[in-house]
Amino acid sequence: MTLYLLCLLLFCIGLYGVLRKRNLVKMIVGLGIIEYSMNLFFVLLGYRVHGRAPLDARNQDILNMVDPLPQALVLTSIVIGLGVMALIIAIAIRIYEKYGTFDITKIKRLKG
Amino acid sequence: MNNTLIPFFVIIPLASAFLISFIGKFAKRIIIDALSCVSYLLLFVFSLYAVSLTHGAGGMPLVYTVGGWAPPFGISMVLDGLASFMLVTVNLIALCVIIFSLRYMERYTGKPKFHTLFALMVAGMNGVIVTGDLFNLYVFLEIASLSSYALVAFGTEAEELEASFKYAIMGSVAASFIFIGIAFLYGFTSTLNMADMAHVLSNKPATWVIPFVSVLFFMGFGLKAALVPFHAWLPDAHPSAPASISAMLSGVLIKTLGVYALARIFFNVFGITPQQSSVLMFLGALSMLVAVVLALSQWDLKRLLAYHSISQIGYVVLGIGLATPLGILGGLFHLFNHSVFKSLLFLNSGAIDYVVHTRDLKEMSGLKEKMPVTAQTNLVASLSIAGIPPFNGFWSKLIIIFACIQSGHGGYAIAAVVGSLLTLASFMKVQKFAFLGELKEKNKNIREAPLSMTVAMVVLAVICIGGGFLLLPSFRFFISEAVQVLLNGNEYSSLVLGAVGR
Amino acid sequence: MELHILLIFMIVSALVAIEVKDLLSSVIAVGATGFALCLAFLVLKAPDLAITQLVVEILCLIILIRATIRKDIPLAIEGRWIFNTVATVAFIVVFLFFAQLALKELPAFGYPIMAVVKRYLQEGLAQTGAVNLVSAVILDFRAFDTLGEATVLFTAVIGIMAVLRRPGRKKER
Amino acid sequence: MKKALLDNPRCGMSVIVKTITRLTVGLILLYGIYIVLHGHLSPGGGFAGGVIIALSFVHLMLAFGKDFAITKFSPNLASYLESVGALMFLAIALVGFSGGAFFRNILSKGTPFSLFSAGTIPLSNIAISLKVGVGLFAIFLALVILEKSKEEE
Repeated sequence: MTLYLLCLLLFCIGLYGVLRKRNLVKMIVGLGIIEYSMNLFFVLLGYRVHGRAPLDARNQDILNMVDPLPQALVLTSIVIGLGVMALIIAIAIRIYEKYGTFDITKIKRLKG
Repeated sequence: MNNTLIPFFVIIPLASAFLISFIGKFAKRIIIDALSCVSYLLLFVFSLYAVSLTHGAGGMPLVYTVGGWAPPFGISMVLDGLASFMLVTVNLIALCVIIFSLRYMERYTGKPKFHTLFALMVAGMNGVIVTGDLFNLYVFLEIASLSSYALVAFGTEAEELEASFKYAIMGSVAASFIFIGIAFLYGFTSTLNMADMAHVLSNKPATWVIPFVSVLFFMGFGLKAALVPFHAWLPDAHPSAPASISAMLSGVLIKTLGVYALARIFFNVFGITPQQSSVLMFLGALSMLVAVVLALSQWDLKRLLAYHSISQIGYVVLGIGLATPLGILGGLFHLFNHSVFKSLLFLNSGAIDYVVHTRDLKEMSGLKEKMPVTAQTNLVASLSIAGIPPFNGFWSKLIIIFACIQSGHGGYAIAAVVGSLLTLASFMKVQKFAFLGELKEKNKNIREAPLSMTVAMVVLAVICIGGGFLLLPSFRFFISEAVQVLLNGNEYSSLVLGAVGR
Repeated sequence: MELHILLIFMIVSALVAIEVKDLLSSVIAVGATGFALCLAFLVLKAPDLAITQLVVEILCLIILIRATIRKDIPLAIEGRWIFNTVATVAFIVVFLFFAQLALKELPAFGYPIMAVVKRYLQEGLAQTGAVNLVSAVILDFRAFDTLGEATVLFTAVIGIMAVLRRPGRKKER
Repeated sequence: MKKALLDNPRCGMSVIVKTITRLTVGLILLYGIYIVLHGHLSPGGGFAGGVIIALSFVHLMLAFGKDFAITKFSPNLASYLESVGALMFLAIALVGFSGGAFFRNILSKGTPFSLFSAGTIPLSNIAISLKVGVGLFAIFLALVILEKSKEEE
């Protein structure tokens, strides 16, 4: 329970970084933190006490394994996160090239 | 083995994307264009066939098990009335838009990359529509979103990059809300298949999990659909994209990723509760009014259209949120109609931009005599979006208003009428400043847009005029079967799980 | 217990990453968060994820550092910080309160239901031949997700190529 | 020409880094290939292995400077190879139709714990690693070329 709440607190910190910071790099950093927390949250849901990693062995001592499905899904999610992150960094680099700054208050050309 | 058709809605655009990227460096332009057109034509034909299949199945969904693993162990794909309805909408618009883009995109460099990204976007949307698995829905949603982020920035000018950055950040936050919601549902039900999840949820009491997940999904899918408190990215992102992409984004992307996913999850997995339905109605009515007021003061043609997208999405969500047969019928019919006329309006703005090189309403006037086809199709689309009979927009708005009155929500009915009047005012402004009046001196030598662009516009305009015929009894099954799927609610689970063996 | 320590470390380093003035330090702090996450995956018995997270983190850091190096412009001082802080803290409190109510109805930590997964564990090796069950899930039971995931990466690469190309438009005639 | 580029003290990092890179980069590459091939037997798999392979090239590029890699490898070639990987994976999925379903694992499952087992899973791992490795390296290369063209302007 505490672990879940700490994990969601981490999610909120990332959200704060994305929504409140006025710098492109800080927003990207916040997005990274959001991705960490959501991945960790899903893996926490699949953990089993005294379980072992979901690998079959020739002679098994501990029989119960942790849930492999969240791990498979989070593997997908990590790679998706990498793709999104890389695209956003590329866009940010192009914006820096055009405006010469990462500061969003100086970039704002669109009204919103 | 009718259901073997289903995976091809994803395979065709994916194969087309990979192949175009593979041969894009050295093949002739014409081959790439032809490959692209043929794949969307195939998709459109397949989606029409899918409608007849679901009609023939008589309300039973068709289920395809990927890899031969029966649900809930593997991923299943579900084709029912709602899915085939959405497939027709998406692939029809995609076909028209790609024909328009053949000439329009010549202004940009890197056309093979455009074709690849476009195909990936269509693949993502088709994947979202046919999937029967919650996590798979998330993955395809990310494919469609990611390609749309890149396409918004396709011109690589400063404003486009900025809009794309904003869109990408908001879209990723939305996706993270959806992901956390899926994680909660997995922890609670220990399954990811939507049918199985609906089955578990209906047998397992929960007081706080479902409302909490609902709020997460409202935020996530609401951001994707640009409902009003979450709409800030759309008026930047949609005008900045190339016109054909704006047509795709406003026409189908926000509906597939936002409204369709929302409706599918809330109706078929959760079995909608009155609270959820009233939240949907409130968000819909709010978007409808706020966005149309904001639209009135716009002078940038594409920006004005973007605000109207938010407003019209409000109508769709209001109709679906009523959760009565008539309301859902109106909502879904308006979804189809809005796809058609909003993409037509964006294509018109693209044609004007292609010829006159401006998006500012004050810069263009009297274009009617030089660009007759654009002017006429734009008139049709404007009258449709404003809800003037006999165009298609009139019928769907009428049904939504009737449904509001029928279910005792008179206030929402008045709001819908007011929104419609303001829409009419806003489009009269477009007509007056863009097409009527004196032709500007510098525009004396312009000519009508090229043939491929006008063909796409005319096709969409014809559908706008004839759209009302879809309500005739002999064609009504196209929409009414989609309505039936949403009305079935939780029974979705027994229908899908029962259809697996067949 | 070690998970609590790791999570608190992650929260602290995330706060540092968000609040520190220098961009390069911020990126390095977020890297520390990522490596702590990698350790947390190991503690949670997810070696596949630990390896993937480690290498992905390294790649992300290299790209981010290259983007931010020599661009250490100080951040603008933000106005209305009291309002912002109060609003943020209020949001976090409300969010965590409702999350806590919802979390009570989930199975307790360490005891997942594993209704569907039981079959993966029992028959995974016999049905797919893969010893690594995570591999069996991502490449056989749920291979369609992996196709989607590969496509996401493909989209990202094509998208980056499209965004970075220049010039974006042809010259007007 | 190649030798000159490699030992040119003006591009890339110092001699110490270059020497160590020469020793380690092959090992990193081999480790990546090992992870890919043993994806169905031990932790790892196509994605992790692919990223490691990409990192070994990135390592080479960071140590020896931009010009070295750009002369050998262009982003166009990289995205070409990437679509080969993607098409390979899609083809593996489509071959499943011959066994009755999209993505059906049709090959023989073999004996567990041996390298050649688990049907199409190792093949998928190889296709994915090709796609991921080349794709991520292409991203890096594109960013470097962007910086380079900015310096030249």
